[in-house]
Amino acid sequence: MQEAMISKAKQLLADGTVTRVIGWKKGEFAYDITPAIFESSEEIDRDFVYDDFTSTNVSKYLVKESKKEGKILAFLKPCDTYSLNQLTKEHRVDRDNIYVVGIPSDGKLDIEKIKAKGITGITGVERDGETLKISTVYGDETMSVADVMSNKCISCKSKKHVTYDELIGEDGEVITSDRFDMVEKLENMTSEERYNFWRGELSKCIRCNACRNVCPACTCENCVFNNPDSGVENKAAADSFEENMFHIIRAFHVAGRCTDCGECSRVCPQNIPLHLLNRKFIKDINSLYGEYQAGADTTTKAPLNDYTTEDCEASIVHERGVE
Amino acid sequence: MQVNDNKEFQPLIVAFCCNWCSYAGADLSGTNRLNYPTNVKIIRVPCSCRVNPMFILRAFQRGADGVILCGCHPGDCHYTSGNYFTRRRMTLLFSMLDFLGIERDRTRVEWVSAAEGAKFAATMNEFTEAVKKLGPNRRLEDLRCRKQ
Amino acid sequence: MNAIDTLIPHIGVVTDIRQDTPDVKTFRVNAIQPDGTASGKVFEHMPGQCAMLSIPGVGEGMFSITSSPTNNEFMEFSIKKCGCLTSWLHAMEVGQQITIRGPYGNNFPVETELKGKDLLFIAGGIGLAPLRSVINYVRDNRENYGDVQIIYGSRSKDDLVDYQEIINEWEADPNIQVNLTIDREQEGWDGHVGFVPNYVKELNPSLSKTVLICGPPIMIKFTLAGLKELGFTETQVYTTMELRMKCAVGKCGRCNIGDKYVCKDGPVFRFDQLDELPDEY
Amino acid sequence: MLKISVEKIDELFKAIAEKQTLYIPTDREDGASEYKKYEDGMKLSGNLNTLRSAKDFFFPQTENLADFKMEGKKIEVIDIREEAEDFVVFGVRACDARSFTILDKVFLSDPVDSYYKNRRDHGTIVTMACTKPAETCFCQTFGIDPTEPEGDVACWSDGESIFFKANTEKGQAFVDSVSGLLEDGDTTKLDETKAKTKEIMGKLPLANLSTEAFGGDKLMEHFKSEKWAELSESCLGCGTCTFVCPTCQCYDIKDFNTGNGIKRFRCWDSCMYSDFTKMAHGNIRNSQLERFRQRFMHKLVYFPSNNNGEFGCVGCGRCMSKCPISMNIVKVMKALEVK
Repeated sequence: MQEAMISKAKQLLADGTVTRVIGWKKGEFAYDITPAIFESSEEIDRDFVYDDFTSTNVSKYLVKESKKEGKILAFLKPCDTYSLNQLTKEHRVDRDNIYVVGIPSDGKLDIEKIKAKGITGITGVERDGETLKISTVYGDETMSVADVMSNKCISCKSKKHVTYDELIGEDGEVITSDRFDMVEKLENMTSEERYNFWRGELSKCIRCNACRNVCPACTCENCVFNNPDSGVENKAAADSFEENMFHIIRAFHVAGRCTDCGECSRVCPQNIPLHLLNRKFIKDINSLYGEYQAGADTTTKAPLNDYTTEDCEASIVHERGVE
Repeated sequence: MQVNDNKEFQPLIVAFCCNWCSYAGADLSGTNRLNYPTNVKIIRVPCSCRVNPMFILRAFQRGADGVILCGCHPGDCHYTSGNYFTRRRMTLLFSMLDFLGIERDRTRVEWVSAAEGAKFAATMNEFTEAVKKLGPNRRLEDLRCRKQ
Repeated sequence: MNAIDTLIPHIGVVTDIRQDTPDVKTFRVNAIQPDGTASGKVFEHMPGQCAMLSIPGVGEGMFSITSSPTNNEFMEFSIKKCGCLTSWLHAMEVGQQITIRGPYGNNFPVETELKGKDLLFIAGGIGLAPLRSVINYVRDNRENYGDVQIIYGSRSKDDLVDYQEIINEWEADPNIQVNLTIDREQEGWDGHVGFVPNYVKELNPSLSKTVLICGPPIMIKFTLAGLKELGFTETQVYTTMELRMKCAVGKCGRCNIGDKYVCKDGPVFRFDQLDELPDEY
Repeated sequence: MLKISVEKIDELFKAIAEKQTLYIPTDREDGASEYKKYEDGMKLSGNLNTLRSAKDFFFPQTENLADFKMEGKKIEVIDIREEAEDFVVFGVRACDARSFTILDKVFLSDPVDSYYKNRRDHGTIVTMACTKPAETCFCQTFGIDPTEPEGDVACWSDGESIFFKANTEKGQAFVDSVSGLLEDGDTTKLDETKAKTKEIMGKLPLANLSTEAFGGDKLMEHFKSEKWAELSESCLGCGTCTFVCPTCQCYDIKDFNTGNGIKRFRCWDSCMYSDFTKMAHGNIRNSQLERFRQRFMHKLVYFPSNNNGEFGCVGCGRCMSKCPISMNIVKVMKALEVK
């Protein structure tokens, strides 16, 4: 795949279709991949990489990059295309200035999961079908790929590209996933159990803002939490209330716009399952206002910008589920 | 102002009332000499859809034990459709608060027209009772704001 | 715990407020004595040093102390209204208490390098505030210094800070040459009209002078270029800087220009020192 | 050397916890480890590093500085400082132990930060030598030997026993207080363990990383480097690197109006944030490039310039594993050192 992408990028650069390429760049180790902009085929030959660790969603960079001079080539995985489509819908990117090449993704790996198995001193990772060979300074290890698949890929919602100018390989299908299982499990707990669960998770938050800054739906020029005039500006949660507040409001602000790309949970240094908050909103929207997938198209109205006179009353919250 | 019996817990209720219907409804309940608890603090808003989720959370932070949002009946919004948006927003927000384990009876949306003074008083009495049963808000409070 | 910590402020009380220009007020601050009366200074300082003033709940900010150390009765701060905290300060009434901590930073080297020198002060707008402290210090120790010249410019006559003091005391002082200028023609103004950098060039001050300059960054930039054209060297020119500060003691990590902290190593810099630092201000 | 057998470590923890608060690194469900207050039955983590560094004990993410009561035009300052209780932090790695030397240079230099000093005076740091360094480790670049950690008390494990050596008076007092549980032991196996670790240190991918190209005298050269644009282009501007860093010490001071008084508190701040240097009249570091450059220049150039050549990094590798886009100080150093 990587070779096909490199030759495609070089071809599009050479024939002048694009002036820049956004992709991923090799790091120090086998897994520390950084998103990068390439401007020449030399740079691409030297650093371009597409492998099991290129999980970063590069759509958000296109907000800035698409406004620069010259067309940019973006290699997007199926889930990334949803983000781009949503950004296009919200007029945050200049879609005409982006050349999207859809690339398939058979699931990315999570280095944290590998390390959590006690493996350290990693010098190389090699994938052979469904097994993973890891060489370390302490000797070699093998494990199953499924064991260390990143969470966002385990609950993949679609292998289909919703926007592209060109595809490499075959397009996939929207798939039924079990992504709402955990939300449902929590819904079936008692209110106190839920409270304890979330207190345990959210109290880990260090307010690094990685979830917000990586989120393709969070593209405000100035976030309420950065704006001293908003009255809620804060840099660190000085009280448990502020931990709750930040995550509730953030999830609410992206409700109906979140494509469930899973980046928030991937980047959280404290491994807080933040995607569950977003999924809760998605699940509620689906069940109360009809099935809706943000980013699936660029025309439909977002559920929170819309209403029907027959909508349910807020009291539905009090009537259903577990107290 | 506040008559606080030390033995019995008196919840602090914040009621966001829309200017056109519910606030007038509250007024009417007053002129009709209907009783509702003194611990209900009314905040007048131009339309129920002016209420941002942050308002609700901030009320809890500052010591509210329950927050109720009152607006015109669906279809009667002074601005045609404001309360329809409110309805979706608050449904989702309350559902999220419930998901985080905040007691669901601390929040409510009620439609009160300018003519429904009696409904306003009854709603406030009922809501206050419901919150009183739950006790003080502990799950969504800011410890720094707790009165010493 | 009884260890002194600089982050815990003193209380000062505002005993006089003077409206200098439409957006600048000068506040007189006194210490509170054990018997509750307001008199004297909260602490001693040197010309050019700053203090952190704050209204709890609103914010804290670094302000240069406008009054001269030789004034033993009170401290003064000339503050321009431009943000949240300064708006609050402008809304204060006499008798309001504020928190104050300091003094912070270095000072103009009035007791060392500037001693015996001919001095040229160049200020623009609110930039007079930190220089006023030096000017009055020099006036009170006149025998230690040579010629004193002040070139001060502002947008209009109404925007000249401390105008009354300038006319009544500085201009009346035969040992001081004062040159005022405003940006645009104005009724009732028969003085010079024009920007400060050009006026400096017109006046063509003697190269023997040591220059102290403060004003908007753009004015400093062009004035410095003008001075260089006239033949001044960077080692002759001092300025004072301002960046966002929180701790004022070189620990909170934001007011640095290169490896120098403005709050601790500054705010007074000589231009040859700034030359060795990145252009980040 | 004094030692205790690994099986009896719980007894030791219990004995310490009886006298003062004890914090040990312990594993979480997700595989990461974090410091927790010791309670009976808690197990010492086998991980190399905790997710958050040990600086939290001395410089917490938020702390109250003072309270104010406002009444009419009057302001009352309430000094809320209290003498800290004695506590022990067990199992600090060599890199984190060095971070205190760096933090001390900031907080204990004149004027002394009494909040930090208070905790520093009352905290005993018990370090633990590393035996299984990770690929992200580069403490040796900064002259740290992970087999000879600093700290009030240094500990080593050879798999069977844990050995203790006091480095300071405070450390000696600590060792004396638990000496009943310790016995004299032979260090032959320990010396082998150390040698093995040292051998692995040499094999690590970052073993040859050097600080030669950095230091206070390289200010303008690095500041003006053209590489910053490329290095910073993918930076998200989040604060992950600063908040997991054991040496980052920038803070903000804020006021919170509780409705019945004002609390002035300080909290960690990050030079990566857009409002870090924002003033009423503008911002001196408007682009992410400038903010990104500030962070690395501070660690590699400004800090050594002000502190006799000591770098502001200890090579713990946390930023390397936690950065959402895997941009980190090693990549910056490698890019800048190429002329």
